[in-house]
Amino acid sequence: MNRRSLSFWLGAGLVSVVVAVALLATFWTPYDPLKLDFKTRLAAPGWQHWMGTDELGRDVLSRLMRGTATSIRISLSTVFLATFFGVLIGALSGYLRGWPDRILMAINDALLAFPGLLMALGLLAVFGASASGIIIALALAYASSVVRVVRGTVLGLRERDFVRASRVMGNSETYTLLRHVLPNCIAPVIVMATSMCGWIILAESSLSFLGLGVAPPAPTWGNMLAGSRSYVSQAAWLAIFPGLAISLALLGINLLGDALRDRLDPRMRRRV
Amino acid sequence: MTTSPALLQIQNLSLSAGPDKLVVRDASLQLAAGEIVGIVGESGSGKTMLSRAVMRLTPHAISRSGGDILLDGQSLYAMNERQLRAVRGPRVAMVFQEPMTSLTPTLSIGEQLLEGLRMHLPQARDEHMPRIHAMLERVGLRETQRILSAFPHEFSGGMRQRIMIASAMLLRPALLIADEPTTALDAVVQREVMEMMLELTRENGTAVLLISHDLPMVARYADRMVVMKQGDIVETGPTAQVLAAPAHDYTRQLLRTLPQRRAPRQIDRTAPLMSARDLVLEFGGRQRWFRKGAPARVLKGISLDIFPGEVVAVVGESGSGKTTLGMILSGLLQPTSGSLRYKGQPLRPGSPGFKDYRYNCQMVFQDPYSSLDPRMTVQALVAEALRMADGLSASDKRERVQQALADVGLGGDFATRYPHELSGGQRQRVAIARVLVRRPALMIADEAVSALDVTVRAQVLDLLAELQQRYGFSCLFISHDLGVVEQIADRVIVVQGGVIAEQGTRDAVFDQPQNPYTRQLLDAIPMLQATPDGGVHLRWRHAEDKASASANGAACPA
Amino acid sequence: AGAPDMLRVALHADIASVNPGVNRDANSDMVMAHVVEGLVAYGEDLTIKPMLASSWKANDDSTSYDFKLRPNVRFHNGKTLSAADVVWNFKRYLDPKTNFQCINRYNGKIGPALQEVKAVDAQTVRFSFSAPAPNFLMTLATIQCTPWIIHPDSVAANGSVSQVIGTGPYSFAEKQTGRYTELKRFADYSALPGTRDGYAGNKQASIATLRFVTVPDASTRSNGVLSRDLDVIDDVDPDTIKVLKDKGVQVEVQPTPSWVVLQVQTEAPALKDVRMRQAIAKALSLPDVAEAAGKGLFTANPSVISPLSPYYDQRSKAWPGYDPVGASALAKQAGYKGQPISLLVANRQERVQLATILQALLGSAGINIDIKVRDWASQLDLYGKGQYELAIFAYSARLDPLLMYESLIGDKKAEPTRQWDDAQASALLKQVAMERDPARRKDLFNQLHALMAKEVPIIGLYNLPVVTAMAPSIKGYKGWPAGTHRFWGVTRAAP
Amino acid sequence: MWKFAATRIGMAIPTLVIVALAVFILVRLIPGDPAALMLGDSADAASLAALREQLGLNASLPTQFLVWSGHVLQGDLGQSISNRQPVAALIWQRFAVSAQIVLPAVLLATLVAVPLGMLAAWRQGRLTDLALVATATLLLSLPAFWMGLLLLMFFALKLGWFPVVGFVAFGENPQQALLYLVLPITTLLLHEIGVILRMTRASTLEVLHLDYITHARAKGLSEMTVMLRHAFKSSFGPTWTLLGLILGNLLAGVAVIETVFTIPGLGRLLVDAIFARDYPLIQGCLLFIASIYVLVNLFVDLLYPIFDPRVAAS
Ligand SMILES: Nc1ncnc2c1ncn2[C@@H]1O[C@H](COP(=O)(O)OP(=O)(O)OP(=O)(O)O)[C@@H](O)[C@H]1O
Ligand SMILES: Nc1ncnc2c1ncn2[C@@H]1O[C@H](COP(=O)(O)OP(=O)(O)OP(=O)(O)O)[C@@H](O)[C@H]1O
Ligand SMILES: [Mg+2]
Ligand SMILES: [Mg+2]
Repeated sequence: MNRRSLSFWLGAGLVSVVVAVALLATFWTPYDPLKLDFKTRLAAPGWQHWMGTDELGRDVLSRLMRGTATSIRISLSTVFLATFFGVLIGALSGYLRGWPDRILMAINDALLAFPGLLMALGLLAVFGASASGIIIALALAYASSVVRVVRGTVLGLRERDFVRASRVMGNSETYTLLRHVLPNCIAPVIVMATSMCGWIILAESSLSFLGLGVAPPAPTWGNMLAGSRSYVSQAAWLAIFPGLAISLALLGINLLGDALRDRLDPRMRRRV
Repeated sequence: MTTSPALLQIQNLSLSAGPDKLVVRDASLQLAAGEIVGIVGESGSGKTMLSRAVMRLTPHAISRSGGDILLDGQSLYAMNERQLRAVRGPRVAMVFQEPMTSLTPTLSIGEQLLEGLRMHLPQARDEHMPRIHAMLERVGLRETQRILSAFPHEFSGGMRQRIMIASAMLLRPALLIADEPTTALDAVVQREVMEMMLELTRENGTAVLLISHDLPMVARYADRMVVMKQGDIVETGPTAQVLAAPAHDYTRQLLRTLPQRRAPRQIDRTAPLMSARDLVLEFGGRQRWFRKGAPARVLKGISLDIFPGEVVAVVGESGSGKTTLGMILSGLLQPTSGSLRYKGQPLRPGSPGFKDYRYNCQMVFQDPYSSLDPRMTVQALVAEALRMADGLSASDKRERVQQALADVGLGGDFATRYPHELSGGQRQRVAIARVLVRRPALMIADEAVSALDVTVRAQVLDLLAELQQRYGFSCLFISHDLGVVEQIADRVIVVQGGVIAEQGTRDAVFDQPQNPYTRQLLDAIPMLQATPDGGVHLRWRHAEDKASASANGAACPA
Repeated sequence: AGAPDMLRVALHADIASVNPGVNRDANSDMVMAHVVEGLVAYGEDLTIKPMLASSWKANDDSTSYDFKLRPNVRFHNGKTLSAADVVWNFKRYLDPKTNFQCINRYNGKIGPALQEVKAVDAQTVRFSFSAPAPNFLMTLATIQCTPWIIHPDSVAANGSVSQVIGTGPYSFAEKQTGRYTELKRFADYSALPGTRDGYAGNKQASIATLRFVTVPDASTRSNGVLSRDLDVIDDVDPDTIKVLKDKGVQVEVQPTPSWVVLQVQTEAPALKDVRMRQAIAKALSLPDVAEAAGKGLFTANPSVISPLSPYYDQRSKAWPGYDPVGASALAKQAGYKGQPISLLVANRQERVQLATILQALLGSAGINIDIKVRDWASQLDLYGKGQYELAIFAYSARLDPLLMYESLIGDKKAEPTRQWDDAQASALLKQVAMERDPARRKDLFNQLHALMAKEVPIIGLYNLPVVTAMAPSIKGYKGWPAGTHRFWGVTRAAP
Repeated sequence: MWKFAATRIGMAIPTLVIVALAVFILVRLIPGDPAALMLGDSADAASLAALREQLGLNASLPTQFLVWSGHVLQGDLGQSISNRQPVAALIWQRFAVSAQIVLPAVLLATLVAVPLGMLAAWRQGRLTDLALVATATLLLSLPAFWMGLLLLMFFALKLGWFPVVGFVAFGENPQQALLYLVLPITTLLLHEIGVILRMTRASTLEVLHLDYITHARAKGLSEMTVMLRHAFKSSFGPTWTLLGLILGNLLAGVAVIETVFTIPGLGRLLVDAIFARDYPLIQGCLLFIASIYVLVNLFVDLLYPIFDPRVAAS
């Protein structure tokens, strides 16, 4: 097996495990991930609790599983929002050019130069430390880079002959944009979206560390990892398992993203 | 034929791209010192791979599955990296097709020329610079000092190709591999570069392996020629002999497809379908924040008429504004000044005739790769052109699409394929079908066949002629391939630097050119003319050039 | 590591400023208490002791006080303290331009107005009030509201204070924002005789340099004391105490009156019914909450009166008993149908943990809690507007129950931060505010508590101790009920 | 070049205006009141009102904005609410600190990751490549606060090589400063190595299948020469642009690392300012950060022709 398919299968395998766990956790976990048990606080991994318990006696495995679902949900919704609006604005901006482009780009550059943290804080204050606040904040932060990529691609596509051909045929600009330009932005967008999935899991974790993460008691990989810091010398398992989960998921997503990029690269497909 | 011992011997070489995919099959070829051998053949027949193998520079995916290559009697496949590096450069050098991408964009010309000398002749340091200057002057470049500190992007394609040749010849190699060295250049420049290259190799006694799909060029310069098809060498022999009496079917087919002048047609030139007056186009320069850049005037007042059913060819040097003219006529660009009339009516968006014009005036783009949306099937691509067609029912439309696809020879399962599943010729046919399905009044074809290999090009040209016969549309045919123009045009327009240098009927322009530039263009490359016994012979368009051609020592069996 | 004559103390944030009483926060109060002193101060037993004043006398109706200053007290610039300096200070604090944070406690907006401050002689200052001011001493000693005595040279012409000159055992050396604030021992400090006693008593310093280092991250703080890069850290998480002790670090747990509560918005529709509030109180087993949150370090206390206070007795323990079954029954009677009640909490790990615990306990009595995490500034904003249902809140240590009751009881319309809007309570508060006799005060405070246990306008959870960890070489550190650090009297054993 | 720079700066002005306006509105939309924060739980309505008046928070928003932008145009960013120091001085001081971490970290990361990325591309599909890519991904997947904690626990606590807490400015004592800077720089470095390595690998792969690389090989040059002379510069172009974005973001965005290692940098200043609702400080920081972002990327673009002379032409 060559590397390309090796990394594809490795990536796909890791990602499917993560998705499977997330699905499973929505209706079954070994314990109730929110149930406190003061008698078994900070129990080491063992037969009862495979990954030990945390400072409030909750089962780490169950929390990790439920956290998978939340983290994946946050990650996917953010990516979806960022991509949707990023593509919309990027495509409009690149396709219309002129004044609309300049205005949109000035706003976009402002967003890019704007630390995501302030945005997160603002939204946290408005929406509370909730998944939706984080999703909106991160989506805003990441949409601006999608805008850049898409706009660049669209500017390139505009000069491609098939877009010109559509205009010569007498198709309207809207039709051309929707039918010919947007579908051809998919490859770079998918590649970006896969890397974004990983960044967002990490960003949520850093936000949790600064106290801006998803509100407890709902577990996410990020807030589990961030919360484990105080217990690192007495209860290393609190950090190891979420850390491992993040690393493996990211490895999977990145490998898959690389493989997808290779597959979607038009130059790879061009040869008959 | 030469009697000196073989410089290069390719012995039963097979190259494969995977377990059972042979790219080159059992190829044998000999090359003597100072000899020029041309390789021709269809696209994808393994010409490039064979020549790369001589440098042991095939892509990773390609491996040798049998045979050997000997240089001066030594097996290249027995050499280690060090020994190979001693061969690359001083013994065998290479000139690539695409001058744009063959020079490293980030290094100055001086650095790129110097590094080969430094690597292979470290002892003669003082000689390096004089040798480079001499070589640059030899390939016809002035101001050599300035050139050395410049970067590749500062040069035109022709200049770049000269630099490439200078770089290859600096070390006076025994063998020069030239893989389609002039495809990207216009006819005049093509000739200059080829002449210069061959003169230089002759001076140094360098053997040349010349790969090209341009038959007249190979015929003109090569001592011997090799014909390849699907990885096999199907024929090899002295050029004159192969051309005069081709032995293999494929070779015959190749020669048959050469463009030929057809009898002039009767065109009714009373009311022009489309006419342009005094077209001027300026590109506004880059719009800057504070002021505009100086405008570049690309078209400087062009007037032309296209009559119903007529094929008007536009030829001219690269950058003279041909594509720009096509885009204005198809409505993609607004002229800075000047007017367009369609069926006698001035054209303005929204004017009564505009819808008719938009529907009936269509363009085929130069690049078949880029003019089809890679995400649509052939069927969808063609059907899209009928989206605007009023008064056609869905089933009518379906029928028209089927008909158009059948017309261009893409019936059956082609309809459900995607562009990347088609060959270049098939793609170009889709682009044509997309225009024809509308039964347009005017088709603007920008270099519609120049990306295709000889056989496919012939198919497409025949198809066009047949369809034009059937549907009777007019055509503005932009091309730098004079052979093709000669075959299909009713009238020819020669543009130079944004103005019309000369225009007239095909026969007038080709036989009695008035303008010096037109003559230069026509005289750059000889043409091949079929002989009754199935072969061809080389013929110059204007007799007075024959003398100079033979003086250059070209093989000229006529 | 560390120079033997320097003590490095971790603070979780920079001190607000070196302008005492004006631009202040808890950290700057603590640091500045080493530099400046007031006329009087709280002792360890939470009674008021002499500091710069050696004695005082009030007239019968508490409208006039005479303070005798201690002789030969030196400022850091070598000048001697005089009555004129004290008068200058009070003039400055009473000037609205100074922005003294507690000006309202002196200008008549809260309590009686301080009408005149004048030097009777070089060592005596007289304070006159418009109305009886029985709690004047208490206000003077209250750490957040002390009019600290600084030398007039501290204040630049434009009113700013950058180089504060006080009389304390340490003088201000430098402040590097984001890094540290450094104090140097004052060689000419005139210490009181006797031993250390709260913010009063003998404050002779022994360590030459105090450096208050800003270390925002809790893990870094404990790692810092383990690596001996820090000598003293506080805010130690109860869970890490064992780890620290195992590595030889000394840990001091000092109970304080600082009070963690579950605020209940009595105006909220869901909580208007007293039975609902009682249900919530009954659903919480306070000892369990204290145990779960404090891992054995916290003392459950439903009352405003801290167990450390002289006013605390058996009666202060009155509270609806733990009874989850009774709680759900009561809630049902109050018309509660399981709709979620929001619980506002700041985004700090231990607060959120507490919220989780409360959510679990209330949940088992059928009361559905929705945790809302906000940053501290937002919570304070909502608190200021009274916009919450339940909220976790910590009141900083108020050394006298009166101050605590004063900030709880009042008209919610006028002051939304008030928790307890009740005529009977207001009447009792008025009464105790005018009372000087300790026994009578004790009685009144406990009457207020009994009323609170019935009305449940707020649910006290526990008193928060100050947990301090120190390098083994540090000797002589001792906490006190006010919960602030004192580094006079602290020494470092030679390594 | 100067004209280009002037044009770019001109184009950045609308961006900066949008940033300023957005920040101004956003920070005031966020609930919270600096006056209430300063007074804490002992605040009463009267002192709150007085403090708000004193801080100028009672004026109408447009007035506040006009006053503020007027001052900014005169180069005065105002005074911090929470510690009464001039905002400009604070920012500058803290920025100098952040730069001491970010610049060496990004520089070192580039020095390490670019050769490794090119190596991975050169060995594409081999074990070396897979190992390098996997390592880079793992480095990317450890959040900075964890990486920092692990380094602290091991190198500072266990081995005692470095101090755990504190910071010494480079100007004060270079040797000491180095000791304090090693771990934070390493934390950042490890993360950026992952990012840059992946980028370099990708852009080198793009270059390696171009004709001029084959042409260089056909001249008989060694693989080393081909990679360093012919592949490096063109493949470094995209990485160079990425470096600009990274630098622009990091100079303001290392709050997490600054918190873990107690470094008084710009990131922490901003976080603290946000938590304290220190409006002038937040506004000043963000305006500064946006300007830095613009300047860094301008600088990157100006130097880009060094790596790719084609760019200078257009
Ligand atoms: N890297 C590669 N991996 C696999 N197959 C390849 C690779 N490069 C070329 N081939 C295949 O090898 C065959 C010969 O290619 P080659 O480039 O030698 O053709 P050619 O005769 O030079 O054609 P053209 O005239 O179009 O340049 C083609 O079928 C091509 O698809
Ligand atoms: N968008 C543009 N902006 C500025 N100049 C342009 C633009 N497009 C084309 N040009 C210039 O206009 C001139 C004519 O270009 P055009 O493409 O029409 O030439 P052409 O005759 O089709 O050349 P070729 O034979 O190489 O295709 C060229 O010098 C080109 O550099
Ligand atoms: Mg080829
Ligand atoms: Mg053209």
